[in-house]
Amino acid sequence: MINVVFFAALREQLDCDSLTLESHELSTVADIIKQLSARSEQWQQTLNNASLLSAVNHDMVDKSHPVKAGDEVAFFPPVTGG
Amino acid sequence: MINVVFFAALREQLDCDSLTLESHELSTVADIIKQLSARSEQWQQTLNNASLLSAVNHDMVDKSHPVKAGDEVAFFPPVTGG
Amino acid sequence: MTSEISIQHQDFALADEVALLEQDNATDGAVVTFTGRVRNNNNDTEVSTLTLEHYPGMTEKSLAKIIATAKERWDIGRVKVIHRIGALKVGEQIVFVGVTSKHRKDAFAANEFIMDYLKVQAPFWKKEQSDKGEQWLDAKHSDEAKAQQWS
Amino acid sequence: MTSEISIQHQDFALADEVALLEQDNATDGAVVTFTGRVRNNNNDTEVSTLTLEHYPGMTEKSLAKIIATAKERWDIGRVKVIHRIGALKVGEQIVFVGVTSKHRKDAFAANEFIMDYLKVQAPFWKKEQSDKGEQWLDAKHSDEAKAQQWS
Repeated sequence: MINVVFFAALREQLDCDSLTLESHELSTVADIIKQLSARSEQWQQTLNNASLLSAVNHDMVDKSHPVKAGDEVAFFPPVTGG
Repeated sequence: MINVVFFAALREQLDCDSLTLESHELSTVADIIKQLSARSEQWQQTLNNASLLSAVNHDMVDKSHPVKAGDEVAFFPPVTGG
Repeated sequence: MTSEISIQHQDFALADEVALLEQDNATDGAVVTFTGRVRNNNNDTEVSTLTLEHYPGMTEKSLAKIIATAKERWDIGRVKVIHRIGALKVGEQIVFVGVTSKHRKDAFAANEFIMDYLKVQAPFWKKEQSDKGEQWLDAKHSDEAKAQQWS
Repeated sequence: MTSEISIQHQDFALADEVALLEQDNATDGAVVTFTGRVRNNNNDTEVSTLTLEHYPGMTEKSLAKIIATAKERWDIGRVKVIHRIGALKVGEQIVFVGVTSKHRKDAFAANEFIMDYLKVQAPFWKKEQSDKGEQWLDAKHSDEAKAQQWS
């Protein structure tokens, strides 16, 4: 299983804090985006925003980064702290 | 009259906080250095140190800077505050 | 030793943080601090409150990496980073970065570096409540450009 | 308004100074401070006390010029410079520079600029009492070079 979490504007747009995916058939972050984009127009649009950022196990990564069972994958907009 | 003041190591080397000079015949800071240098070997040496700094009326100036009656002229070593 | 990173709801006291940085630390003559507060306006919008969200776990990890990089690049002593979360009113403190060093140049550079990277890498998000309603703030391209100047 | 420059024997409290910089100042979100303290050693000499001498009148004038130049170069709000004189022990605070701004970059740059110019233009001199006796400190060429980088 892969745990997927969402933050800030993304969380609100998707109306979802987190969800769990079966890990087989998912080998990269991009695979997760592709699978979730099939859910609805809203998911398609939100997860394919050019500014979307992603992290695997708390490290910022590119969409090509591998994922495996037990990973925590996060999606969020550009950060605005400080 | 021109008021001349000395600070820090210079003041200690010359054993003098301040002195007053007649202003006629003194047209630049360099003239003051020349006149005071005639006092002794110690004054000659101290006032002709390459790192000597000078100020006229609280502004850092070059040795060619003009002086006139009523001015306060200061001599001191490179500053070490902060 | 106290932790270098604190993500907290409660306010902090600058004097207490600096006292901890200086305690039993007679070798570091320079202390540079940055404090960020909620401004009363942003692009001509009258701000009343900011709400800060973060990604627990990743926040601490990203800040630890930024601090480790700063320690590699500069000769610095102690570092403290505090970032508040939750609802903050105008004038309230949001973020503190404190750095000590033997050399003021290193303390200034490391502190600014940590702030610049915190701005673009640490997972915090600000939602603004203003006279124009509520909205998530956009990231600034200038922040991205500023962080890239260090590389 | 309180004065931007204070040359004083007595110690100062960082928290009080920053509170004054921030008071009724909701526009400046960034506050950068520099604090310099007496280190316990200098070129492998164990320092016990520093004695700070200055040139009254010129000190204030030179600091006012440095602050005015910083305000021309950067978009900054309030500035405070405190420099202590007299005998100071290891660990004691010597100098404080505080700058507020809407932009952290300006607050960092102006603060470092003020410190760099204070180091080479403000008429203060340090005499060191150490295990090797008493001596006036030499100016550092690196300080001169650092100040020139701003021009």
